[in-house]
Amino acid sequence: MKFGVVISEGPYTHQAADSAFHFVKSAIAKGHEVPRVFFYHDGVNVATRLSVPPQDERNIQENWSALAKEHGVDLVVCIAAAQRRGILDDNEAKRQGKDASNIAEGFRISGLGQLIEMGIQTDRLVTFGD
Amino acid sequence: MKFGVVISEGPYTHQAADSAFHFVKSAIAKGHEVPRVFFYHDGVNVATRLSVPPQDERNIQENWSALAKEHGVDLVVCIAAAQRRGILDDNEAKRQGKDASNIAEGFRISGLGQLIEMGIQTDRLVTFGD
Amino acid sequence: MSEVKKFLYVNRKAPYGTIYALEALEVVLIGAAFDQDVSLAFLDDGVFQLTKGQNTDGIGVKNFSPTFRALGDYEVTKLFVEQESLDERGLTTDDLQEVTYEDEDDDWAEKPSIRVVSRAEMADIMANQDVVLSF
Amino acid sequence: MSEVKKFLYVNRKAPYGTIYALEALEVVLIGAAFDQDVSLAFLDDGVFQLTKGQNTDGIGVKNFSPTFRALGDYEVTKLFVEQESLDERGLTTDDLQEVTYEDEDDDWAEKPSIRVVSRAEMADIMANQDVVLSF
Amino acid sequence: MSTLHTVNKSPFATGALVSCLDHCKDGDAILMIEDGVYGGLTGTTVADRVQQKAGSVAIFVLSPDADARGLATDRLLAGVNGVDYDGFVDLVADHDRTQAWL
Amino acid sequence: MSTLHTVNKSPFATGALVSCLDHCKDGDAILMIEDGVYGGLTGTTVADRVQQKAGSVAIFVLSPDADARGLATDRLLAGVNGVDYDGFVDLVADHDRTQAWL
Repeated sequence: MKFGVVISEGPYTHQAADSAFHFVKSAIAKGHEVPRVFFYHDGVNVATRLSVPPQDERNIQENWSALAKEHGVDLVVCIAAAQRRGILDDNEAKRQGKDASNIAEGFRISGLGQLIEMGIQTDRLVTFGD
Repeated sequence: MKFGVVISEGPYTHQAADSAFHFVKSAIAKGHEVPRVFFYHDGVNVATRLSVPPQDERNIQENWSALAKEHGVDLVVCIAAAQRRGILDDNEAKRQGKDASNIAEGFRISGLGQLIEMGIQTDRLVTFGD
Repeated sequence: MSEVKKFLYVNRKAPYGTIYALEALEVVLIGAAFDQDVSLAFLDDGVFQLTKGQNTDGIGVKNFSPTFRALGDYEVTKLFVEQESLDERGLTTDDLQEVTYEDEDDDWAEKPSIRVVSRAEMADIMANQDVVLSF
Repeated sequence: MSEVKKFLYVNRKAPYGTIYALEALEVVLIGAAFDQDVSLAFLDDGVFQLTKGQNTDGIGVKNFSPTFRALGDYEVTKLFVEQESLDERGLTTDDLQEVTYEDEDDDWAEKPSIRVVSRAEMADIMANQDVVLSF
Repeated sequence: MSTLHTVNKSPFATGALVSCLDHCKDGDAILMIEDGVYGGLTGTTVADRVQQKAGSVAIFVLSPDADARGLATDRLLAGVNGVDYDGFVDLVADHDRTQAWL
Repeated sequence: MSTLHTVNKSPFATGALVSCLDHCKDGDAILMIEDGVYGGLTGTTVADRVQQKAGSVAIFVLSPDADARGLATDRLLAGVNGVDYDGFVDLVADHDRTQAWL
């Protein structure tokens, strides 16, 4: 079965990104497909590569990047939500006249249409938020 | 009178940073001192200079940076909270081996001791959070 | 696109204190381009999103409540508001702004988009969807 | 430092679902170095922070509950827990972990740091502070 | 010695206002800000609890937040008064401490 | 046609669980995750409301979240059962839609 997943809250502050991670891992291990995870609201903050969690804590961004690489999950960050919150890729940084970008490997910035498309093309949609 | 202010939530997502801004402006206009504002939890996300809000919305980071410049308010971002969430200055970026920083003008990264010190040295402490 | 899915946007939070209401509306506007069967549910504090007379000048935040009135132009015409949620908050439909659409199947007659439903009806609406997005 | 202020850390949120409990504890640990008069209040869902038997292996998040037991070493010895908050959640003091400190004024006798108080007493404690930090 | 309590959550969404009402003391003040302003409305499921306290505790709503949410002044409970940000500042100065019910 | 409802908030902090209980239908399932697991406890102010639904609605807590919070299995209401993340996945697959009560 195809699952779409929405993450609506930022890393560490809320458990949403952790819960979603364990859920997606289990879903894939059980033979389901998770073609896309959509990051919305503060969820876009999961995508920063500048995060430096304490050594004895999990690295939420790295976990997602690794999962995406291993299983081909499309990690989409909402562009409008990301702009408000200061999550940029190189293209966006250039376009907005900013001197740095901060998006991590495996994440890509795109529009809200990708969320609707995910809702249309998957069999189930699961939201992790606040 | 001396006011200390704590902001515990991120910009745009929660109203905290807006409410605090209006409060601090009024306090200063009424002749009070606001020597320091401390950004904790997701409040550290106010400090990113990479934010690009829509043209017809307020720019929360720029508002704070301007207020700090005009009135000498010390905008302190908690280092531990900032590291988890990917808010870095140049020094921290170098120290952590990261290829970019994202802190805005007028904000500085420091320890939680600055929060306690603010509580000791001000007459009133006001918290804006979730 | 052959398949039309029923999308429900569930709004349970008040406006301005948090961004969920505004960013939910942004999804609805983009989603309207996809020609799905769209409904919006307003229950619990979500009913506060539709109050009339919102004036955000004093808090320096954009007033997005007029956008609800534009939804008809996007063919988003089903805004279900829960009666019990209004009652608990001391509100009546008179406290809500008018949102209308022009019904192309009825000679473009102007009709109300807001439909007040009971809690039981809201539960039925929720149970009759393909995709539920919660804000 | 001549002036000693009374600091109260108010904990009203459950652990793990959000980071507030953990980051509150980080403030308490740093604050302990400042030689102020420190108290912690646990009420509403904050009482859940002190439950025993927490095991976070299954959620991949660090278990910080043992840190409460270290507070005595930092001379943080007043952890006020509200009885009514426990009652409403079906908890008794038996569900809480033991937190103790060694009382230097009483020949280093080991004493409990957790003091269960009524809601009225909690209100009195809150009203008797110089600085209240809420999490 | 008295306290200014701030409540920024809707009383229909979280327990913050009720907990605040249960812990404030005679002579304290409560200022409802952000989504907290809904706690000042008449005819709600919490109106009686708020009204009961309004005698012994001064209760305010932050008017800019009430305006943003379309709450007309005549919908506020008797004894619940509006203040602007300057009034907020005065309330902080006039009480010995501020406690936020987050 | 049935729904899996997820509740991730403590019932003592927000109204999400109660609203979910008020809107779910016979044959639906409720999965309490994150701070939502406290809704499965015995002897609480919401226990009766949860217990009442447990006949017509299948109620679960996510065990890893219950364990993290120190909730022993014998403290869960009768009819409230634990599942792990694999069980969560099965619940999603077995119901026609998932609705999150945020």
